[in-house]
Amino acid sequence: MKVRVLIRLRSSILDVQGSAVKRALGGLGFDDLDDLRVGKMIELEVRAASPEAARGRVDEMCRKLLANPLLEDYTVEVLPAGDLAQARAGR
Amino acid sequence: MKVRVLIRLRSSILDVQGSAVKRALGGLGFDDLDDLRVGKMIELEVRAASPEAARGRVDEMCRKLLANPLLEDYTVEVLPAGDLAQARAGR
Amino acid sequence: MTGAEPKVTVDLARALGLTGEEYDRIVKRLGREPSYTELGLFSALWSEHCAYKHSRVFLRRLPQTGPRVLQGPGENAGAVDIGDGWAVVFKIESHNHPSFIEPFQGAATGVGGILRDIFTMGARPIAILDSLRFGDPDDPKTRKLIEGVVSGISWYGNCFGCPTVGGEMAFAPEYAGNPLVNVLCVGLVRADEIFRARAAGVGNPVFYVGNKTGRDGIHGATMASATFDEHAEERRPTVQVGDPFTEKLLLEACLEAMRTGAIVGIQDMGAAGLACCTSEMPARSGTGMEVEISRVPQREWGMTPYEILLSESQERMLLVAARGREEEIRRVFAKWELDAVQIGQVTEADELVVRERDEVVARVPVAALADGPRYEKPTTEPADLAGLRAFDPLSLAEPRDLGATLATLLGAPTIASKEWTFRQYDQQVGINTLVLPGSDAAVLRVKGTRRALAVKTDGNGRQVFLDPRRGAAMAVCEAARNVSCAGGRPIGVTDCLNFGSPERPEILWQFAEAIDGIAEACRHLDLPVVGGNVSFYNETSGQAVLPTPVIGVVGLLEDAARHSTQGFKAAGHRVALLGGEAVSLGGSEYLWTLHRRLAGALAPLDLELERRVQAAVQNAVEAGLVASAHDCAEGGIAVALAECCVTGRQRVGAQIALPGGIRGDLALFGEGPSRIVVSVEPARVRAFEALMAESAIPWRWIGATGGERLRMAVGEADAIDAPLERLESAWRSGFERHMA
Amino acid sequence: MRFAVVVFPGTWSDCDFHYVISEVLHQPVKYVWHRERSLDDVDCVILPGGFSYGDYLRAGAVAGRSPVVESLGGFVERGGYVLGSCNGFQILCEAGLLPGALMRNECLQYRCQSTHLVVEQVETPFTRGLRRGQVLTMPISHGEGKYHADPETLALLRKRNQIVFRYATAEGAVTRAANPNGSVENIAGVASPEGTVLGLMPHPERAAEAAIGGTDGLLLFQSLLGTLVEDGSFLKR
Ligand SMILES: Nc1ncnc2c1ncn2[C@@H]1O[C@H](COP(=O)(O)OP(=O)(O)O)[C@@H](O)[C@H]1O
Ligand SMILES: [Mg+2]
Repeated sequence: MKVRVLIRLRSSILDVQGSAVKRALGGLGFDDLDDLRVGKMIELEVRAASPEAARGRVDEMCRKLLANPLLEDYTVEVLPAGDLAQARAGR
Repeated sequence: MKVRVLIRLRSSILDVQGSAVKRALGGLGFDDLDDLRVGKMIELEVRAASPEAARGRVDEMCRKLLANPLLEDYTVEVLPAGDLAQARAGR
Repeated sequence: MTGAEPKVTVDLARALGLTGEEYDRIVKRLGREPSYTELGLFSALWSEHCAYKHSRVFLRRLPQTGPRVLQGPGENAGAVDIGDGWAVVFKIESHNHPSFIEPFQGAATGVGGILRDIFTMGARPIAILDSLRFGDPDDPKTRKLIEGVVSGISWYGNCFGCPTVGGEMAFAPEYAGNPLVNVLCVGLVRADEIFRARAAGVGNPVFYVGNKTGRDGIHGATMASATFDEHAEERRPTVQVGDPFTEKLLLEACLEAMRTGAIVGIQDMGAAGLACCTSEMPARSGTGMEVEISRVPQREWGMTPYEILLSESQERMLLVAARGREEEIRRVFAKWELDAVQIGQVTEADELVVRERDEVVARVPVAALADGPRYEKPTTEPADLAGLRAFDPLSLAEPRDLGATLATLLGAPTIASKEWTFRQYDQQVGINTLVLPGSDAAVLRVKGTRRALAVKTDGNGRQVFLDPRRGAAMAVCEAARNVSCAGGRPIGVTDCLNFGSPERPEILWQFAEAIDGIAEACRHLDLPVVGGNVSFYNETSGQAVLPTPVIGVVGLLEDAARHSTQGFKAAGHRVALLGGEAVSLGGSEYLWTLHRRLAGALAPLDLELERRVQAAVQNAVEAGLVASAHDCAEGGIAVALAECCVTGRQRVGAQIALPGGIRGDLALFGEGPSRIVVSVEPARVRAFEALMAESAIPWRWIGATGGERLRMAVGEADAIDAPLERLESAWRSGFERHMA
Repeated sequence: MRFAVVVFPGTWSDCDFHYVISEVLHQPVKYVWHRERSLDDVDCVILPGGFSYGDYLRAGAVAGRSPVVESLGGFVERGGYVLGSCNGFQILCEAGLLPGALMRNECLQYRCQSTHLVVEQVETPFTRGLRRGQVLTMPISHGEGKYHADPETLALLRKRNQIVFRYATAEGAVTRAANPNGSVENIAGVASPEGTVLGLMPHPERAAEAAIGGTDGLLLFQSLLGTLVEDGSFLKR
């Protein structure tokens, strides 16, 4: 089962990377940006009986290790089969 | 317009961080993992006339700065309105 | 103002960490009930962390003056004259609580805070030292903490561009629930260009510079003034995150703005943030301040004045500029792409007036805020201490294989090499580091002069636990001795006093005794304490940390080229032991590592002897007479010698004979102050002997270097005969194997 | 020879290079702010170490698109020399002025330590005074120094002799144990095909005085200065 975890800094936490990148894009002429935040993506391949089971398992991984609850929020998406490989191959 | 960029290491490149995370999960008893790769997510709020225009603009940002084509692939998704805020609010 | 503001009551005051009496005092002082915002100001500024309520009466006992002192305690950092028009600025700070909650960001922001303390004085930071205490690294939770803390320090210091040149790391179960993260920073400034945290000149504009304000760390100061329990998780405020990149810009911008001459005073917004700056700066100058809170650059929506005043967002400064020169300030900060916003001005009336869109939300005499309550609480010696001290370690059997014992000690995490840690730190940026981590003290040259500085931190919680007064005095001596071994003459001290809750008489007794010990040692060694930090409430669910005063000593070398390191340089050198014979296994690393016991009496400390031994080694290094010098600390003379053998450029063995008449384990692993091992090239032996005779200290030749083994005899008995390879691998892997 | 040391927000080896060039080598040197485009009056541009723009996103990514870096192409065409060390190397790769990319160290930790470099290529202005196989000692200090290039690029680098330094043992053996960051083929430094642009992760400015890490770093500068004596002025202006 292919699962994607998106990890974001909580909105109250200063995103030092995001503000620096936004400023850099501004310098390159991209001044049509209102907001930019940088997060993490983790893509996993889990052995699980069902999408629900996979989601539950990955949620547990997030709580135990992948995300830092003091700083981060996360979302877990179970991907339709084949999606991850496709994504991998590029756009 | 809310846009999400997902940036992955190209599949030909060893993802050392991903393997370390996978190992750490294994140590916590998560041995049902076949693969794990770590990437970046950038969420932006762009002023643009249409989803296509937004996508084009962000694609340009990726080519100019956000991704390094020697190492990385990326995908750009324009999110339906409200999605980003919702995602932000947590799971 | 928002209608949702809580009603001010004594219960609310208590919830914010104030006592009932303190609340009454506030009401009396103001002549009315405080507003919610005002109560917030008091709760932060009267917290232990800001007001030193329980410690101030004791801190007065420390010697704080001296002919070289340009700035003593009370400013962002202390400053000491080092000649040629230069001053060294230094201070140590703790970030224990934040690092326990979020190790990476907690430690990182600890580095950020102390760096700002240094550059607000106008000094450019040149070195960082980190003094760390953790539980047993066997525990995976502790390992995670260590990893987080070390990578946080590494990230912030490296990205900012200040080398981390030394520190210490020790492990004991008492720190498991409450690690200590102390960071010392050293900077250089022209002696006549020191800036201070003053708000002088009525009518002068007040600027806010740096990062925007968010809700980070609100009540951080209050949190640092409470103990942990199982509810710590719920009480935690938004974690502060560090931005070393912005800090680097802030450094360059501040130093550049200072050069314009348009800055009158400047202070870092650290604990209690804007509240602290807007009251302390005018309080120091006998002025007042008015600020318009809505002008403060904000990063989050809907922040209340209360939140803005108490936020501990990082990388921010408050500065007072000379009237009419606002443009110069704005220009410099704009160049570095930083916010610089005028938020108010200095006023005549000695009060702080905070407005939100012209409506007054707080009006408080600055003196009331800045002069928090002071307590002289009762102290009691812990009931079981005398019993613990009466324990005789020699009642335990002596180990049969002393060589194996030495290897065990070298592999104890507290003694073992800390390369795993310091190789993650940039140690060289600035190209000043003449002696890198791995020797007794770090040595940094002062460019543009012939001089150099030597720096080290030390503190042995076990010794202080058993005998707070002598143990704390020993910490001063050890840090100074390390500096002396490098060839530096100690010129100033900064101390970070890490203790449990001062509301317990036993803890306060430890604290008071420790202060007396520090004071006594500093007086004897002619060392002014020019700054420091008190960190109380280091306990979790009633378990306090070992009382741990961490002492930072800065020393001066007249000739940078005349410094020394601890490793043996070549075979055929003679080895001498300078100083006392008195050692003890009480509170030693040996007793802990082999028997898991924390008991016994410490060796006696003779401060006059200590002073003379340090002077002797300083003179010997300065005269170029020694090839190496290393002090004997944890693990005694055997560990010190093994370190001499394996920490030079190449391994060099030694044959050593110690006087007999005492048990082998005591002779080899006993710990005591005032002891230094030196090696001397044959050609310099005569001159060295002459110098020692002049120094009037006890000393003796104990052997010679050479070979691939460390051999030690005690009296007639061959006690140790170990291949260096085995000793080195024990020492190299002792800590690192836990972290792999 | 006239040197320029580029300063980006977040650069920190700028002062160290400046010090070595002026106080040790006694050559004229000035700082150039990252927004400047004119490099007309200098012969060699140094891109120093540090964390330009915090190295947020990717090390050197933002700086690699700055005005001063954009003008480096023309500067090199006119015969100018460019030396990028540490962050400077990352910037040159990000800007496409050197092939390949620098990734997070394989150990996933920052590394500050002394390293040995074996010299592979002596036909560049920076290594002309050295011997092939000579071993230099220079410290590294980075978190993202693992050099990466795909197999085709590597083949091309080898063919054109662009690999200048590899991490090695004190004896010059290129071993896995001597590789501090996991760089492909132990590569520590590469040059442009003409050799006038050199990038390396180690810090030559930290090995320029006997009291501070030895003097092997000076050899790069001395080679460069020696070149000038040989062929006179090089700027084709
Ligand atoms: N956390 C640390 N950070 C940097 N350097 C450290 C750290 N811990 C230890 N060191 C370095 O390792 C060496 C040995 O430290 P330590 O055992 O405290 O020495 P000593 O016994 O002489 O006080 C010193 O050079 C010290 O600066
Ligand atoms: Mg020592």
